[in-house]
Parts: sequence; C-alpha cells; structure tokens
Amino acid sequence: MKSMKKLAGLIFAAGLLLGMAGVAAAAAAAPAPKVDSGDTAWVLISSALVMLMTPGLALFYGGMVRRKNVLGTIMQSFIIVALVSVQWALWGYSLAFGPDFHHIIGNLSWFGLNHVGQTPDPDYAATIPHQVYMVFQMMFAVITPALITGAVAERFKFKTFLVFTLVWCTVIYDPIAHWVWGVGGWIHNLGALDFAGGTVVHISSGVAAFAAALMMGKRKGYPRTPMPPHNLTMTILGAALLWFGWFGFNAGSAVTSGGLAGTAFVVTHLATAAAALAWMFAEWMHRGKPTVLGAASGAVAGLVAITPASGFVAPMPSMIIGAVAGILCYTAVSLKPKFGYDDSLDVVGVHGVGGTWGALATGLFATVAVNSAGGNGLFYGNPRQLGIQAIAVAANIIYSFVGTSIILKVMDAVMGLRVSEEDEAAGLDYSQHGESGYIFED
Amino acid sequence: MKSMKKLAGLIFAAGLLLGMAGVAAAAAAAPAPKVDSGDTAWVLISSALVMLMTPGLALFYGGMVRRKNVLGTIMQSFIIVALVSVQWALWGYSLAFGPDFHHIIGNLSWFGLNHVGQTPDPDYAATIPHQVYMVFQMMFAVITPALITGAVAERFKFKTFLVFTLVWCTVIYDPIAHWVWGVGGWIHNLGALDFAGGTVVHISSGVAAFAAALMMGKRKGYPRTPMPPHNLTMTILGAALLWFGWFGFNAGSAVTSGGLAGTAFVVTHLATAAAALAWMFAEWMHRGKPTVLGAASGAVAGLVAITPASGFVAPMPSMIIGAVAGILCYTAVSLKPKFGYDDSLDVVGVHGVGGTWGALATGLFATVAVNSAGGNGLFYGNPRQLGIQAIAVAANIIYSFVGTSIILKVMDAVMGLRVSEEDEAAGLDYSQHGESGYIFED
Amino acid sequence: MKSMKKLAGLIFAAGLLLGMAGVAAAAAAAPAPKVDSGDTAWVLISSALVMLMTPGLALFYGGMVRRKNVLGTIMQSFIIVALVSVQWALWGYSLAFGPDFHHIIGNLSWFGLNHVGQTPDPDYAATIPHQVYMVFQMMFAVITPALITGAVAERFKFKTFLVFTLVWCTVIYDPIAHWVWGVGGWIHNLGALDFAGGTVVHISSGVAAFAAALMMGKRKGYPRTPMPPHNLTMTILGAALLWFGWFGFNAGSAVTSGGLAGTAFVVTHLATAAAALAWMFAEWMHRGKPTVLGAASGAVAGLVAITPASGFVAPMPSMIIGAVAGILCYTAVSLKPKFGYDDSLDVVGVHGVGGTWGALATGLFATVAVNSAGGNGLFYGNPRQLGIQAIAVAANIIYSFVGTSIILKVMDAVMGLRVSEEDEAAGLDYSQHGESGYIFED
Amino acid sequence: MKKIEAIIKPFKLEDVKEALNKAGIAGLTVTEVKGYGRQKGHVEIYRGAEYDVTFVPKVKIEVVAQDALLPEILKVIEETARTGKIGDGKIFVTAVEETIRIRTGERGDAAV
Amino acid sequence: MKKIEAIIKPFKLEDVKEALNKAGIAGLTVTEVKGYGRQKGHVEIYRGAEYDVTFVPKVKIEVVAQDALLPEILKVIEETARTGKIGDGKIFVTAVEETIRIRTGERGDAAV
Amino acid sequence: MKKIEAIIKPFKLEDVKEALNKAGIAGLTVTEVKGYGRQKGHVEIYRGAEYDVTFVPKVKIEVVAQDALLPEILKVIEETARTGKIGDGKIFVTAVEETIRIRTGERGDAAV
Ligand SMILES: Nc1ncnc2c1ncn2[C@@H]1O[C@H](COP(=O)(O)OP(=O)(O)O)[C@@H](O)[C@H]1O
Ligand SMILES: Nc1ncnc2c1ncn2[C@@H]1O[C@H](COP(=O)(O)OP(=O)(O)O)[C@@H](O)[C@H]1O
Ligand SMILES: Nc1ncnc2c1ncn2[C@@H]1O[C@H](COP(=O)(O)OP(=O)(O)O)[C@@H](O)[C@H]1O
Repeated sequence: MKSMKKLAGLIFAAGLLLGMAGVAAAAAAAPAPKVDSGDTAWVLISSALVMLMTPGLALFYGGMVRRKNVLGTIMQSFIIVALVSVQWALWGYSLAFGPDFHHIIGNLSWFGLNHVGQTPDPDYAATIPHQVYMVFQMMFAVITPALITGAVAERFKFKTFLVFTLVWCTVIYDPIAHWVWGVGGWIHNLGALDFAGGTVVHISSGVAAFAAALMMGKRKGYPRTPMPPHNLTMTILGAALLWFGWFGFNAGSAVTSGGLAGTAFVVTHLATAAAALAWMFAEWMHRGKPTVLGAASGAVAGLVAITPASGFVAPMPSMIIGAVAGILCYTAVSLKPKFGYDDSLDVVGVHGVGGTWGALATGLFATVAVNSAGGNGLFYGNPRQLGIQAIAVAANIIYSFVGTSIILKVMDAVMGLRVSEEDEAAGLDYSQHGESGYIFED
Repeated sequence: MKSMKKLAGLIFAAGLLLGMAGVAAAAAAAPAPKVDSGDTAWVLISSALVMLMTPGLALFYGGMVRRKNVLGTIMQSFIIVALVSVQWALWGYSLAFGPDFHHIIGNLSWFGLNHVGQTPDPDYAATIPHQVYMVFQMMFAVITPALITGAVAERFKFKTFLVFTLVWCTVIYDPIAHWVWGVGGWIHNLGALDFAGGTVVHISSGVAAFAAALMMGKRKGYPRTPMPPHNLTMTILGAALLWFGWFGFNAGSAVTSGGLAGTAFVVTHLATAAAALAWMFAEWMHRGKPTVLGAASGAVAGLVAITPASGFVAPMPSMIIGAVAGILCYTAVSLKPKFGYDDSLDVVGVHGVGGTWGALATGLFATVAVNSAGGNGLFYGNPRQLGIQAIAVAANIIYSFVGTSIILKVMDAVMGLRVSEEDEAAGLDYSQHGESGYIFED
Repeated sequence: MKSMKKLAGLIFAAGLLLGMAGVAAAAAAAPAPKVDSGDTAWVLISSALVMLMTPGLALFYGGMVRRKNVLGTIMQSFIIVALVSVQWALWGYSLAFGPDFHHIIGNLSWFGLNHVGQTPDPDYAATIPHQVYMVFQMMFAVITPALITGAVAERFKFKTFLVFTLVWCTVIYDPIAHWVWGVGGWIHNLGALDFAGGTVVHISSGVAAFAAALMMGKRKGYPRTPMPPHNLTMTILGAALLWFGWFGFNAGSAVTSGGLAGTAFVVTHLATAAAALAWMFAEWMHRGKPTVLGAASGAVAGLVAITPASGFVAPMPSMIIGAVAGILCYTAVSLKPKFGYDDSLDVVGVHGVGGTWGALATGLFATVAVNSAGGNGLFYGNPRQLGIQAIAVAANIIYSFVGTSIILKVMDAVMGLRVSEEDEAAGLDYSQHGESGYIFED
Repeated sequence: MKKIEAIIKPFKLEDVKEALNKAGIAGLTVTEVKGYGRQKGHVEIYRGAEYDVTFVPKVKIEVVAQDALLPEILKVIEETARTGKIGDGKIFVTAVEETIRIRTGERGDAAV
Repeated sequence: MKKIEAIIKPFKLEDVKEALNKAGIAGLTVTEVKGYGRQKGHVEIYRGAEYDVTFVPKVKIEVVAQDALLPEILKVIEETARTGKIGDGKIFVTAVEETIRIRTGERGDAAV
Repeated sequence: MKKIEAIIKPFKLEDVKEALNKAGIAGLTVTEVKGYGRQKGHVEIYRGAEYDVTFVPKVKIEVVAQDALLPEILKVIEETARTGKIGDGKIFVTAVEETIRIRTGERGDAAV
C-alpha cells in the first residue's frame, strides 16, 4: 500500500519533467553547417570510451577492497554514471560551459541543454555537433567524483554519498571546469594549459579525496588489521579498461581527428608504459618483488600525469613524464602510513600527486611544435608557463580542499558520513545494498 | 577411428561450402562511388560495439545464475554470436533486407551475400559500403535470440537450443526485421518509427521469452529454493559492456556520423541514467535498500526503452522515457512471482515491458526537430503516430508469441526442451559442456 | 636507506632520458597535408582496440592456468604492453619500418621516433598521421611476444622473461616485420600477402612458443597431475575482448575507412564464427560434449587464420578458412599429448598451426576483386601466389625457431629460464610477485 | 553429549536443516567438503583432454546434542537425506565431553 | 589429549589466535563454516524479491592439546571470542586417543 | 571404529588418496582448512606495504575405519604425506561410537 503510494509519487515527478519536454526539444533543431563526419566519429567513440572508464574504475577499485565491500564500492562508481549525467544535462553543463559569469562560472541559460543542439558551437569545437561536445564533457564530469570514492572506500554511507556527489559536482567540479576550460574562465584567460583535465579532473578529485579521508576517519581496524585486495584480477581488468578508455579521454580532447589527436594518443600510451615500468622497478628495488598491483597502479599514475600534457608534448618527453610519475606516486603511496590517515585506495597518492606533477610537467615540456594553439614550456624557453601552471595548480588545490571540507562538515552534521560500526563490520554489500558479491555454493 | 571419420565428414562439408566461394566473391567487386570515411568509421566501430554486447549479455546473465550454470549460460550467448552470424551471411540478411516479397519478407537473391559488396546500397545507407551496413545489422540479429535465453536459463538443453535459435531467427526475427526496416516491409510502409529495434529486437525477444518460459516450465525448486545471483560483479561488468556497446546500437543506427548520431548518443545515455536511478529509488522505497542489481537492471531497462526512440526524441523527454521505464520494469519484475511462471532472468519484465513502453513512447515524444526523416508524436500534435506505433507493437507481440510457441511445441515433441532432472541438479556446466566455471583449489 | 639510493638512481636515469627530449620533439612539427579525418578516426580507434587485445589475452590465458598462477600469467601480458611500447618507440619501429637496410631490417634513423610526426608517410598510409600508423603498429609488436607466454605459462622466471621479451622483439619480431611489411623488405618484395600479420604475428609467435616449450621443459607434475583452467569465465571474457579488438587488428590494417576495411571486418567476423562452430562440433563428435573453452578456442583459431587473408578474400571463402582452422587447430591441440612437450596453453596448436593455415589459405582464396592492390590465389587462377606464401611461411618458421632457440639457450645459461621447484609449487603469484589473486575470506 | 556428524548431498542441506528444526534441534554447523567413496567423480574435458574430477562436493553437518536426542536426530537425518542413490553419505557419532556457550559461559547440556 | 573445537565469529579469529599464542598454544587449524542457531541470518534483495540467507558465516578453530592445558585454553577462547551478543558461538571438547606429527613421527603429547 | 583426521599439505592430497585407496580404504572426506603452527605464513606486498599472511593452506582428510585398520592407515598417511619439511601436519585419532550409511541404513563396521 505504502509502496504503491510512493510509486505514484515517482510517476508524478516524472510527469513534472514531462512539462519541460516541449521546451527543450526545440533546441535540437536548426541545420548543422560544418559538421565533419570523421571528427564527429572520433569524438563519439571517445565519449563512449570515456564513459567506459567509470565502470572500469568501479572494477579497479572494487578489486582492491575486501570481499564484503565489493558491490558497495562498484555501486558508487556505477550510480555516479547515472546521477552525474542527469545533473550535467540539467544544470552542470550550463554552469561549466554556459555563457560566462564574471570568469568564475557559467550562467544557467543552457539549463536542460537549452541551446545545445546538433549545430557545432565553434567556441568549443567547430566541426562536431554541440551535443557531442557536451556528452564528451559529461563523461569527464562523471568520472571525477567517482575517483574520490576510493579514498573513503569501505565506510561511506550510501545515502550521504549520493547527496555529497550532487553537491560536490555542482559546487566544486562545475566551477573548476569553467575556470580552466570555459570561455571566459579566469584560469583559461591566464593561459594555463590543461589538455584533458590534469587540474580539473585529477587535482580536484585527488585533493577532495584527501579532505574526505581526513574528515571520514580511518576504517575500523586500520592499520592493524590487514585489508589486502580481494580480487586483483578484477583490478587489472579495471586498469586495462581505464587505459583503453583513456585514449578517448586524452586523444578525444583534440575534438578533431588528425595529427593532434594522434600525438595525444601516442604520448598517452608512452607515458603510461613508462610509468608502469617505473613503479614496478621502484617497488622491486624497495620491497624485493615486482607486483602486478604496482604495474597497474603505475599505469594509472602515468595516465593521470600525462592527461594535462597530452596535447602539448612530444613522445620522448612523455616517457619522462610517465617515468617520473611512476616513481613519485609510488613514493607518495609508500609514505602514506607515515602520515597516518586512511586513504583506502590511494587516490591522493595517485591522482593528487600524479595530477600535480602532470600539470607542472606541462609547464616544463609543452611545445608549440606539437600544438600551435598550445604554448612552450620551460625547456622550450618559456619559464612563464611553469608559473602559470603553478597558479592553476594552487588555485585548484585550495578551492577543492576548502570546498570539499566545508561540504563534508555540513553533511556530517546533517546526515552523518559513515555507516555504523556494525554495518562496517558486516560490509557495505549487505548493510547498504542487501546483496552479496559472490555466492559460490551451488 | 570413429572420430576420425567424423572429422572427415566435417572436412567434406567444408569442401561443399568451397564450391560457393567463387560465386560469392564476385559480389565484392565494383567501384564504391560515395563512401564517406567518417560515416564508415562510425558504423564500423558501432558494429564492433554491438558485437561486444552479446558477450556483455553473456556476463550480465552469467552472473545472475547459480555457479553451476555459469558456463552454460555464457555459452548460449557466446555461441549465438557464431551461429547467427553464419545464418545471417547465408540467408538471414537476404530474408530481412533483400528485395521485398509481398511486404512480408525479403527474397533469397542476396543469399550468401550475393550483391552485397563494397558499394553503398542507397536504400539503406548511402555513404557506407553495403557490407558494412550488412555487418552492422548482423550484430542486431545476433543479440536478439541471445536475449531470450535469460528467460529459460538453467534448464535449456543445449542441442535443442542450437536448433531453436536457427529456426527462430529464420522464422521470427528475419521477417519482423523486414516488416519494420526492410524496403517494402508493411510496418515500414505504415510509417511506424523504430530507430534501433524496440520492436524488432526487444519486443520480439521479450515476447518470445514469455512463450519460452511458459513452455519450458519452472526450474526445479523454484520458487521455494532461493536461487540468488552467484556473481554480481560479473553482472555489473556485463551491464557496463551493454551500456558501452549500446552507443553503437543506437547512435550507430543513424548510419552517418553527424548531428543525428550525436542526439541518439545523448538520449541513449540520459534515458539509461534516468532509468537506473528510477529503478534504484523504486526498489529503495519498496524494499528498503538501493541494490546494485537494481541499478544495473534499471540501466538495461532504460537502454531498451530508448532504443526505438533514440533517433527521434530530444534529450529532456529521453529522461522521462528512461525514468518511466525504470519504474515500469521494476514493477513488472516485482509482480512476476504473482503470475507464477519462471522467467529466470526477467527478460519479459525488462525487454518485453521496456520495449513496449519505448515503442509507444516514441509515438508520444518523437519530433521532426530532432530528425526530419522521422515524425511527430502525440505531444507534438500528431496522435496518429501513437496509433501506428500501437499497431506495430501489437503485430510484433502476436507474431512472436504465436510463432515462438509453435516452434517450441514442435521442438519439445521432436527433441525435448529441457535437460533431465539429474542434469539440471548437476548444472549445465558439467552436464551439457563437461566443464567447471571456477576451480579455486590450487 | 638503500632503497632511497635506488630511487635516486632511477631519478638520475630519468634525467638522462630528459636530454633527448628537445631533439625528439622537433620531429613532431611540420604541416599535415592530406590527413583524412575519417581514416584517422578509424585507425585511432583501431589502435585502441588492438591495445585492448593484450589485456584481453592476459585474461584469456589467466583463466586457463591454476589459481596460484593467475596474476603471474596476467602480469606477463600486462607488463609487455608497457615494455614493448617503450622498446618500439625507442628503436623497434625504426628497425621494422625505418629506411631499409639490405632488405632485412630498417636502419636506426627513426630512433626515438625521429622523423615520425603528424604528417602522413605515404609509403605506409597516405591519409593518416605517421604517428598514428606507428602507434597502430606498436600494438602489433606488443601482442606478439605476449602470445608466446602461453606456451611456458606457470614456470617462466619473471626477470628472465623481461629480458627475453626485449631481446626477442628486437632480434626476431622487428626484422620479420621489416621483411613482410617494411618498404624494401625481401618477403614484401617477393609479393607475399599478409594483410594483418599471419606470418609476422602468429607464425613467429607460435613457432617461438614451440621452441620455448621445448627448451623450458614440462611443468612439474605434467601430465599426471590435472591442471584444469581455474576460471573459464575469465577466459571467455578474454576471448570476447580479443574478438572485439581483432576488428581493429584486421579491419584497421586497411589504414583507411572504406570498402576494404568493411570487407576485412566482415570476413574477420565470419571466419571467427565458422571456426568457433567447427571446433565446437569437432570436440562434440570426438569427446561427446560441446565445450565452452572449445568454442572460445575455436574463435581464436579463426581470428588467427583469417588475419593474413582478411584484406584479400571474400566473405564466403572466409567461412571456409575459419571452419578449416577450427578443425585443424582442434586436431593439433588434441594431438599435443602424443608429442609429449608441454605447451601449457596451446600456443603452437592455435597460433602456429592457425597462422600457417591462414597464410597458405591466403594463397588459395585471395582475389583482386576484394583488393586491387592484393593478388589472386590458386582458386582464382594464380598458383604462383601459393608458392610465394609458402616461402614466406617457411622463412618465418625457420628464422623464429632457430632464433628463439638460440636466445633461450643463452639466457638459460646466463639467468636461468625457470623458477625453482618450490616457487613453482607455491605458484608464480606469490613467488614472483608477492601477491594473491583472490582473497575471498572477508 | 554426542556430536553427530553427517556427510550429505549438498542439495539436501536445506531439507535436513528444516527437518532438524522441526524436531527441535535449532543449532548446527555446516562445512563444505569433498568426498570420495563409492560414488565416483566425473570427467571434464578441456581442449580435447579428459580430466578426472575424483572428489564429489558434499556438505558436512555437525550437531551437538544431549544423549537423549540422539536416536531422533539420527532418524531425522537418515530419512531426510536419503535418496537411495549411491553417495547419500554417512553419519558418524562421537562423544563430547564438554560444551560451552561462549556468550554466557553456560556449560554442559544447557549450552547446546 | 583433548580436542577443543570452537565455533566463533570470523572477525574474532585474529584475536583468538593471538591470545592462544600468548598462552603458549602455537598450533591450530581453522575452517570456514556456516552456522545456524539462535542468531538468524539476514534478508537479501534481488530484483524486488527477498531471499533468506539462513546461515551465518562462522569460523571453526580446532586445537589439540594436552589435558592439562584444557582449562586455560577454554578460558582464553571464552574471554577473547565473547562479544556478549547472540551468535558468539560454542566450544566443544572431545577426547583424542592419539596424535602424530607427520614430519617426525612423534606421537602423543610430544606431537601436539 | 576410529576416526583418523590428518592435516596435510594440499599438494599431497592426491598421493594420500591413492595410497589409502591401494590400502583398501575407499572412503574419505576432505576439507580445505588453514593452519597455524611452526610453519609460518608469508609476506605479501600491496602498494609498498607488507602484509603478513599468517595462515597456511592445508587440507584435512577424515577417514572413519574399523579399529583393526588403524595402524595401517596411520602408516600409509604418515609415509605418503611426509616431506620432512616443517608443516607436514598432524594426525589425530578419536573414537567413533556409531556409523550409519544413509543410503541403506546399515550401521557399525558394515557402514564404513
Ligand atoms: N570411511 C569414510 N570415512 C569418511 N568419510 C567417508 C567414508 N566413506 C564415505 N565417506 C563420505 O561419504 C560420502 C558418500 O560415500 P559413498 O561411498 O560415495 O556413498 P554411500 O555412502 O551411498 O555408499 C563420500 O563422498 C565421503 O564424503
Ligand atoms: N547444537 C549445536 N551443534 C553444533 N553447532 C552449534 C550448535 N548450536 C550452535 N551451534 C553453532 O554455534 C553458532 C552460534 O550459535 P547461536 O545459537 O546463534 O548463538 P549463541 O551461541 O550465542 O547462543 C551457530 O551459528 C552454530 O554454528
Ligand atoms: N595443536 C594443534 N591443534 C590442531 N592443529 C594443529 C596443531 N598443531 C599443528 N596443527 C596443524 O598442523 C599444521 C602443521 O603444523 P606445523 O607446526 O606448522 O608443522 P609440523 O607439524 O611439521 O611441526 C598446522 O598448520 C596446523 O594446521
């Protein structure tokens, strides 16, 4: 009875949405003057690739937690795909890429994808439909908050997590995306280079992860009780899907299908390769064994670090960026226990540190020989670029850290951040979702 | 000795096929006048994406059965990729898309891909090679019978399943595809809108699933014995691959790479997102917990529902279509136990109900603003379209239900539909295939 | 302390690489005259698809070993992606595709991707950036040594494996690639047809696998102790990813997006389908059950066999090539125990035999009706082609077998090929990498 | 007290648990085991090669109970677990010297 | 010698092992089991349908020890494994007639 | 009757089963267990951090047999399972009061 009433409420809510249908649909009309089919094909498939990264992340993270939390961990990434996509279509895209408001945010005139149709928006991509650019960017907005979840894995209350995600995207991600990529954004105006999201995606999430791990506190038993990954084969599969999808992330960010996309593809791959090797060798020397988790983690570190640089640097330097990322992130992750906070899956060490290194490295290795619309870095005679990069990095770190901390503080007071002790002991799968990951009996 | 003879027989059969080689190859010649490389790239990759959906489905279904049936379940989808592809190349494509015979079926003049070469067939896609259009459609023919297998999971006899699949594709799928998409097909002539297969793929399979579940009977022990999913991480991975591949399914159905493909991509994603959220919230309200399987099932329901509408509706209405699909399919699935038949993996509740809703919703929300070659629906002033959609739906439901029932009746008499009781207890993996899914001992 | 020193060493090494940055980056400049966006999109996504094949192979192989070796097996493929990519960018590509040196190898003038920029190299692909062609080829260089690892699974010492891989790629793969595909390569000059690597990739690795299995010796306990696959669901997932990625492998080898890519796509799929069915039926007749592993293995056999033929044959003959491959490879694999060597995962039976059949079949079924730049085979009136194919096959077999044997002999003496008996009993996961694949307790 | 250990076919577990429950036995412990006996394993096929799987999956039920309940428990298990086909399993009875309920510290019959 | 079998909550395993270790007991064997008793299982939800999971995961610890050590071992287990909440588990004691250390062939108390 | 419980190294299972089989013992039950004893676990490494894995995988074999067969069974297991390295495991013998073959209802020595 009661549940029937609730269903009725839902249907009513759907009816409200319906009212908007007519308005919004109008935006999709008008002729598309100069759409290039090859560029569009590339950005379409890139969007699909980037979409796949978030389930890839779900597996990457899911394999690293204990068995009893595997579904809860996967769920966080999976449902973010749904939740943030809706947020993005309704107001997120407008806040991030809509007409500039004082260099800090877009206004709401593109609410509900109003004015976002099949015609290109030359400000962002002159040869592909505006909707395609929008949906490509949507996938970036999706994966960013998903990255954060790794830091607070195995203890985040699901209901709070949902609200947090919505708020964080709106208050932290959307403005930062506007600063760096939006027409009129202040960091964009400064001339900072961030090809595919080193600051927007990785620093913002890595720093938010830091704030969240501090605020949330340690998992019960950490670090005394060992909490080894329950299924590294799943983690490797996740890493492979991330690597695969990242070609769309970085090379798709060229928003055309030509030489620039090609270079971005090549440097993405080479940096990742170098980073996987570097992490593996570093751990081998340090701990005596080359681990599979290390190779996978190194690959992710490389992908993170090359992200901001991918449309600006040449292949050989990309290997340096990757190799340094592998060693730096390994070092950061190894030192974590010394600091005593519990970043469960090392989001800070990988995305925070890797993203920062990548953003700064862009200021070292960028060259107009690769991308005439880019700039030269320190090693190509332009030290100024490194300074600009540093400003962008600092702004992102501060904003994300302070903002995330405030959001979490408020939410802790209002809804509580963590599951209860018993629920944590029972695991998120059962306590939050009423399910089991594996039932191997029959 | 005996097996050597059998091998010889096989080689002989291969020799027969060889005779056709010369004939068929000739068809591949002739110049290709107006192939667009971007459109072709998009449909090629879309074909690969749709191909991946069937293994994705194998995992989606495989995770939901009991451990002892995981390989048997996966095998059904996997081998369908092989079996139906051969059927399609030999006669299926010709029946579905070949020159019209009285508006109900194609004739056999394209048997063995005769006349299907590298030149575009402007009737179907003017800017891509005909073979590319053919192979894209092949992947649709492949996944449709695979969907059915979920309804009769854990008890279908493998040998019968193979024959059933061949017959069903030839007698049910190929004609329906011709009616709706073939030049001259009667539903096509009526003006029914089905962009990517709401009727052809989802209603036909969902209804066949219903007939099959009725005919096959319940699993031994159902519903008394609990039969929970043995590996939801596999199911989630499958759902992710389905979602990923569905971009090819829907946006690829534009058979060009431009604004229409872009809108189809966007609405596919948004409907899916809305549906995943809607199912999750509905279950949360109804049962007290937001489940991961619910979110994944909701996503699939959304993908199903948006399929027929994907090239005709705008982004905001797509979210309504998705949200309603999530709630409707959840309700249908929840009510299943009341009806007392055993649709093991809810093919009826998801594909039957979702496909029907989607086909009708197309008649509500379609607008020429999105696709000038489409039409307007009820909410855009054209109630007639809803009526046409209803006719298409009804025709599909009746034909698939009656046809599938007859096929199964005959096959039950001739070969038997179910495995023996002991084989069912032992599981399909061992009894049908002589294998184990997991051996974790050493 | 000591480990800090080691880290310092690594950072110093990175610094050395840095010196090369300036030089190499210059190569990326210059205008790109005739890049086609559609062709580029297709080869970019094809490169990503082929990249995904190696992790796919990791899963395909990983599922077939015993639980205790799953990570060690996965690691070999995973780290090869990193290792060989770096090798390729530094010197491999130059050796394989660089300016010809006496028809047997490229010189080192493209070391570090010097001269490999955003402009097309019309010798290899006139409409896509040279870097894109290079990265596409990189993925082929990556997967080839990964294939070999299956033959010596569950016993190869990780350190030796790394060195072996580097040496093998440099001394075996790079020259063979030059012979067959490089401008000026002697087999290329002969007129041998190898569209996507039947000789270069599959024969070379299949034969190397044979040499390696002989040299390495049997696994302890083989064949008395049963060593069944520990997770066939993983193997099926791997097979599916291989199939998916292979569309890039074969259809991407057209390096354009049009009719030829379309035919390559179609024949790849049909041969695979036919081979999966053929293997399944052969095993069914021979052993009484149609196995899932058989269907997956057959699919891979079909993919292997069609690879060299994929740009030269028509759809109907492709099904014959596939069906014969399925039966041939099944027979080869079934006969393995008679020969008494331990090719753990049947690399010889699948890649060696399948690759050889495919290369010869190209000489039977090739037709200029499909590809005017190709040739006619025996069945199209040109018996000479079959002879040329036979020479190419023989040259590859001899070179790879002798070369691999020498390399392994030397390495056995210098570093030892196998892990110790205890390490083998404990499993590679723990002994080589200090990790566990699955920890299902909590 | 006695400990009754029964090795049974896995699909009988639910039935046996229900039957014991009805007979007033509301505590037991279950272990997944593999058995070898008259019932032989089966043959699996991997790439044309046959593998013997010698062990058959079984379930072990352990019940500790007062001596007086023994005959009833044996009867219930025997009747419920029997299919009449080879491999139905065995019941073993041993003596238990002491039983403790950890939560309360109760001992002996009261703790069962 | 006695065999002490304790069915406990899984998350107590590490603690109990440590405590026994401190008490000088350096050998034991652990089995994953499922229990049924006063503590009931829970409900899981799959596509709107509720499934009862009747068995609760438990861990069985087996220690064989000289008779003299029995009281101490019982005390250690009882104290360490107790949470006071339902489902803490049981301890069963049985007599062991012979013990052999396979490696050395030692028998009796020396072999424990 | 006696119950012989042997905790052995997993890779010895097949050999022990074969040897018992040859000695005329055609029924046994096997459980996967983890052991803790003189043989220590190992260290695993995850992202630069070391984890102690204290328990070692073992296999428990249970054979119930007539009293007369006891010495032979002990000998067979001891000899086959011995590697001489630490961790070879233990054998425990207990008395069984009753045995029942569920399929037939046979009891006592006939049921073994
Ligand atoms: N002597 C024994 N000791 C321990 N377990 C035994 C013994 N004999 C049989 N079992 C267990 O009982 C199971 C059933 O025995 P089996 O001989 O196959 O059938 P049945 O009891 O019907 O004759 C075996 O799989 C094994 O687990
Ligand atoms: N009579 C029994 N025989 C064997 N095991 C038992 C028995 N009673 C309880 N157990 C085991 O002890 C566990 C805890 O028992 P339970 O009744 O739930 O809680 P408590 O011991 O706190 O009263 C059960 O899950 C079961 O594994
Ligand atoms: N007192 C005991 N009670 C129960 N099991 C024991 C005991 N001592 C040893 N074991 C089991 O025997 C195994 C081997 O014992 P361990 O001391 O490592 O080697 P060894 O028997 O060669 O001295 C342990 O892993 C454990 O499973």
